[in-house]
Amino acid sequence: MPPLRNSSQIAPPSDALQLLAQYQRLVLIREFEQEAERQYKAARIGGYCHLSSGQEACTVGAVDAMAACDLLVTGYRCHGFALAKGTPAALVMAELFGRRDGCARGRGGSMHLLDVERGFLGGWGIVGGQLPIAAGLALGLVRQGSSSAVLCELGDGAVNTGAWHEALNLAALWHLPIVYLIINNEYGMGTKVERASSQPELYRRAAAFGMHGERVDGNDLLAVQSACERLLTRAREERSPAVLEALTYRFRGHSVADPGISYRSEEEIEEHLRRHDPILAFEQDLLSKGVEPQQLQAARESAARSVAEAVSFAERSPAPELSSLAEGVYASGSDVQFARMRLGSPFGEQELVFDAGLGR
Amino acid sequence: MPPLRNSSQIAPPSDALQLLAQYQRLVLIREFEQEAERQYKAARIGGYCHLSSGQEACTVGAVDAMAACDLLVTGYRCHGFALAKGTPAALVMAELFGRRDGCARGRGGSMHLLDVERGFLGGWGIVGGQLPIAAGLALGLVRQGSSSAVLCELGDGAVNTGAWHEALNLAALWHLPIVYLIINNEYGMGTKVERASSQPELYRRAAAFGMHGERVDGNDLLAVQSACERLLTRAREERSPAVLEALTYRFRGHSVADPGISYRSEEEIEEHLRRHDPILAFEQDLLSKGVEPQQLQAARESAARSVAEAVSFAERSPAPELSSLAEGVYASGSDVQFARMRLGSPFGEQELVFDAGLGR
Amino acid sequence: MSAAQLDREQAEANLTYREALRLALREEMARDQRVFLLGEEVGLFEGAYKVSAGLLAEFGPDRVRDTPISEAGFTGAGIGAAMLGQRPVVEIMTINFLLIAMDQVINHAAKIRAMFGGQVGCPLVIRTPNGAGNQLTAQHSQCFEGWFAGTPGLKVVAPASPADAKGLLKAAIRDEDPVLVVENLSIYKERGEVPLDPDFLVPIGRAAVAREGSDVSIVAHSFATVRALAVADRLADRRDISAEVVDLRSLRPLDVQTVADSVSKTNRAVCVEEGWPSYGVTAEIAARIQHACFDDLDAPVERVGIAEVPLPYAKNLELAAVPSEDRIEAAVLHTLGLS
Amino acid sequence: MSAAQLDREQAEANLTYREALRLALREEMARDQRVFLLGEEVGLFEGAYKVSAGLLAEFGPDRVRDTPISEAGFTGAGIGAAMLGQRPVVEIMTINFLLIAMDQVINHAAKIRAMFGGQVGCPLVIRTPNGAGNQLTAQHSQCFEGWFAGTPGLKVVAPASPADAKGLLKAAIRDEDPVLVVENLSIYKERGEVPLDPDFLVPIGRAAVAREGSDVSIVAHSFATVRALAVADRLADRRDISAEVVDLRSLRPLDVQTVADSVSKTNRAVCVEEGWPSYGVTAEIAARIQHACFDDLDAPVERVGIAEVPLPYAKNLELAAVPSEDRIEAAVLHTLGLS
Ligand SMILES: Cc1ncc(C[n+]2csc(CCOP(=O)(O)OP(=O)(O)O)c2C)c(N)n1
Ligand SMILES: Cc1ncc(C[n+]2csc(CCOP(=O)(O)OP(=O)(O)O)c2C)c(N)n1
Ligand SMILES: [Mg+2]
Ligand SMILES: [Mg+2]
Repeated sequence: MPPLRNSSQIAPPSDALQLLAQYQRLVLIREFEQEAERQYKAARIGGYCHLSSGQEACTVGAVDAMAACDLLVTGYRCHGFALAKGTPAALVMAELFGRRDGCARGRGGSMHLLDVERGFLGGWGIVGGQLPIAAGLALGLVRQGSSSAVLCELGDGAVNTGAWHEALNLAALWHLPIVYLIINNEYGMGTKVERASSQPELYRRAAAFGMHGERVDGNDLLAVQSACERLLTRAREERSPAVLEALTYRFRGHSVADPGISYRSEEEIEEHLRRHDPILAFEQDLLSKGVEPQQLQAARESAARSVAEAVSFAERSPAPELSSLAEGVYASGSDVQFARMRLGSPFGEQELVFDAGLGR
Repeated sequence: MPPLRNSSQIAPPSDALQLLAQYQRLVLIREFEQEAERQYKAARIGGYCHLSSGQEACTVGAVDAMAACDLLVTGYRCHGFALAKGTPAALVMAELFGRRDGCARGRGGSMHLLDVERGFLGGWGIVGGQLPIAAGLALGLVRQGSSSAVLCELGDGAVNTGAWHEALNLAALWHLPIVYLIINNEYGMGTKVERASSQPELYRRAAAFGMHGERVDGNDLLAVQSACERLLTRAREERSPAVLEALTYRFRGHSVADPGISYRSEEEIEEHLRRHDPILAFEQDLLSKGVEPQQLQAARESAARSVAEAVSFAERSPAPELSSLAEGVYASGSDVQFARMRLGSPFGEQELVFDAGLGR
Repeated sequence: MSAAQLDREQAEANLTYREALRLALREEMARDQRVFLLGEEVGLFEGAYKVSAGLLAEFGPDRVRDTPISEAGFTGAGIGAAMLGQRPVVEIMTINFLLIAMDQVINHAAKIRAMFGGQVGCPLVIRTPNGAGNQLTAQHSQCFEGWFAGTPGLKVVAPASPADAKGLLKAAIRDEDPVLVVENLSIYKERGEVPLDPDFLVPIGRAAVAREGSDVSIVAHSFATVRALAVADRLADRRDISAEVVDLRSLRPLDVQTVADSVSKTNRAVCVEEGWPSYGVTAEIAARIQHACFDDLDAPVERVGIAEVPLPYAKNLELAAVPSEDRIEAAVLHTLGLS
Repeated sequence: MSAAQLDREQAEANLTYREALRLALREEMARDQRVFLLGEEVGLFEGAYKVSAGLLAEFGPDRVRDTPISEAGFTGAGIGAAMLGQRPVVEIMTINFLLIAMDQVINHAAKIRAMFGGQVGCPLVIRTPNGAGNQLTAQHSQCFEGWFAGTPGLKVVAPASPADAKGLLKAAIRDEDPVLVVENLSIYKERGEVPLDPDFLVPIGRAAVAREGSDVSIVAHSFATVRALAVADRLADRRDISAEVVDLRSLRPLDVQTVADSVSKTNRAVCVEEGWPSYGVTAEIAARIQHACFDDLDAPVERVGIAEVPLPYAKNLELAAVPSEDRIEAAVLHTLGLS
């Protein structure tokens, strides 16, 4: 394995304020997800709920490498991405609660967050499914004459899907402005990378498309940010796609339903918690750069406040109206097209779908 | 591009008799397909009909590298493979005619030839679809405790399918005894390799799986045979899968319905016909090794006779009985399971499927 | 409106189904820069079935994009581009290969608008021919349109005539939702009068009474409609039976109203499809008819489809398998108690 | 036969559906070396839904194979191994992901025997759960079994009880053809008496009258059967209505006979499914009933399914969407003219 780039080798440190803002988002994500787990256990959040504890640095680093006009697409482990992008924690929590004010209007839940305004186009749940779509977004940008790029997150497990292969081949053939960010957290559910990928140095698979690929220490926020920035710039300016593999670790189970200890040792987890917690590392870095401990403390408190406020906002947000069940399935105006399907429609559909106002 | 291996660099020449036998199969394939095209135009053959003119050397070379116990799987351009394997031309022609004595009983046609006895497990029509199945055959061999290997043919176009990626990753992870033979004839229908593959040196894609890959001159029968033999032996002995890319050229259109000249110049085709006809090259080789021109002539005549006999056999073979329409859809004994689906079945199905004897 | 304009808008040309589709593509590409084509062999090769002939020359490689053999990849690329408001028209060479993109279509395109709370759309068109009857054998002779028609979030149309081919494809391209346009291998060469008005559209969700009649309703779509019309001619000529032919045209939304009106009038129905009938399109149509017309039906709804086997290559077996005019006629006679 | 033997063969245990499936796998793996499992997380993780718990430890990694996330790849691998006479049991984590392997299942597994003239078979089993109701949202809440049931060359079973789960999975593994075994997320934890006889099989192609009744037939499969039984209880208790519940168990072959016998007796039918009804399983069942029981029906066949929307996350919307007991009961009352 080639030596990983790390932040000390790269760009001069950003100024302290900016670093503090990043720190604040790191702890916001951690706090938010701890709260989400509590709420899940209290049955106020349902479905699948995947936490990104341990992966906060590569999440924030990658997002902060994006230009405002760039687009973001991710898999289902996306709380951190929305929060890093600046989607208010309240809207994310309301989504997890399945409420009307959720960022996906209570339709998407944990896996399908969205923030069109901030260029975050989802939150997708089929492993690998977002990869061709992200290529299409990049194609759409090119066709619009935009000079933006797409950042597409995927897990180490997604690198074994056919969709990976088809999407990356297209991205390379068509010179699409896209960076595929592999968050290699060592596991896809209970399967270690080496047991799933015949080429476990995942970034090397870029070569199959004549594409640039590289690895970065995913626990080093600034290293991720710097690499990602460089590749996004290249994508925008040279229309060159690339793969960036960020090495990190998932502290928690695959989802909150998985204790996460049947396929790896507790020692392994503890070792990572102790030595590779990206938030602790970033704290050390900040302290060494002269940031005061009180400033960190203030950031943590502010994060905790945001989370508490998010919960109370989510609690107050109403559930979607039952009559809206069929809303948003089709574009407005489609009810005319569907009007003649009504007669003789199966029981239930008629009442629930059509009377609920399809296409309104 | 690394220099291609060629036959002069490799193994001592096989003896003249064996070479003559190979020559005879080369010309048999060429003759057979010319006749098939005539019969197609006379509307005695229908469906899609893909000729392999220009690709005979890599076909015969690869097949002759197989041990008797090895299994062969190919795409839809498979006349040559069946003939090279020794399936009687009569049974292949009868299949193209859709007759009862066809090697797939008139069910498969040109794309779905089969010869279980000789280890040829089809003739598959979905580009890339055979690749995971071939891996599964290799897995089946391993589970049976057999020491055989699988040879799986695919076209240059198939290297861009998701199935390629998923299949090769599995083959590498599971150490399956399989050689994937890419017949790179420069085109997938009208699309030149460079327009479809972001890595046009296709064998290099093996590296994405930590797998060995190499290229060979596909117009050099002995070079193909030698490389393929080496890789099949390795597959059997070391349980190591590999990719072999054979560079060749498709003289004719994609299928007999395609004139084959709208996406490439006639000069390009003529150049290949003149300078890279693998049969001419093999002839020269044989003559230089002391084979007599009359022997070649005799082989050609024998091939022509086989083809003529094949046609007359196919003509005499009866069409499948109408009452056999639903035969072979399910294993025998399934009619009991289906007996209660009969009542109230849609009109037509009842008469045609059930009365025709499903499961018999 | 000037007389010349009026003339132009009412002008028709005798075109093949293939030409009508091509005209629809040309007109929409000329009208809207956001419309572009992608698929295997759509450009230099001019389409496996030549629907896109001439379009690469006219619009260039940015708007007519050849793709590798990667149905999931380029369908997904179409979805992404559509999410940004582009109007991609994806050609899948035949519907058999659409299975490779199934996850992209069903789990992605169909879900986007609802799953994200109505905040993003996916105005994607997928064009693809279905059908058996050319000895293309088991892997290349199928009809899967019912599966897509059963998927909320998608719309599915299946024109049976050149005019509908033009009008429905154009309506699909202008639609804000993902639409599957099911073409048919055997109809590509059929001719008919096609309106030349560039704003001629056939509305999605409307069936057509393709032929009026009073004794029995034959309900069909795609190539089965062509067969049904021939059968109706035959029944009129030889048997003095007056068959009404309802061409569904849209499978989702399904125009149950037009079907029910027809059956309420004729009191008998035969549903025909080119695919396997069990769990097929005719199952839905028969179920809807028995529900909507329970008191009007004089006989059970009959269904005719292809034999429930993977399609065999041999011509005689294939001919026996397809829902031939003879088999449709027999079903009509049966429902009339004449068999 | 000894008394002890007889005892063993008649012994039953109270097991969950999950445990019954596991027992079937264990017994068949012990019986036949050719049986092996493959799929994502089936080994070390013991199955996403723990069906295969303990099997890696018992049978080792050659017979319990974890795979990468490559549904097309490992389903295809199962097909190839089956062609050589192995008995692969492929687990697809949920039926939603089966779409990625659609081409392998429909264009390959289903075709092999017929396409090659009956000379090779494909004794493959694919196990996968379907179903909504756990707030899993649009991409993870689907029922596609009707699509497979409409494909000649495949067989499809969908057990609704622990005993049937054991008996049908075992029958599937012993079958010579590709069989899709549709499990269900909500039933995994349901309990029931399960025969311990290692040769206990439930024949493929036989529906069961899960509860006898005389006023109306409720025809269902998978989790809809569980709901239907609860509704039948409720109707008996509260309304003195006697509902017969027919559990289809097999979708292909479909036991039309048992359904028709039931409806001929009750003269009314409500078909229920967990998926979207339009073009769904209930379409086929209703179409068959109207055909087989035309003269016996006193009312149109009713259908109940999930609302025709991509499943929303919010719990209240999801509850409104699923074919709840209330909605099934309402349909029954409606068909009896009581609503
Ligand atoms: C196509 C598909 N197959 C299976 C699943 C079930 N599944 C959800 S997450 C997951 C593991 C993904 O691992 P990885 O890509 O490493 O992402 P991570 O969970 O580590 O973020 C699996 C198998 C799925 N969602 N989609
Ligand atoms: C999945 C799929 N997509 C499209 C097709 C239609 N098709 C048949 S052959 C072919 C080209 C294949 O090219 P290549 O792999 O190079 O093989 P060759 O024809 O050159 O032997 C295409 C696109 C198909 N059969 N399967
Ligand atoms: Mg991972
Ligand atoms: Mg080729």
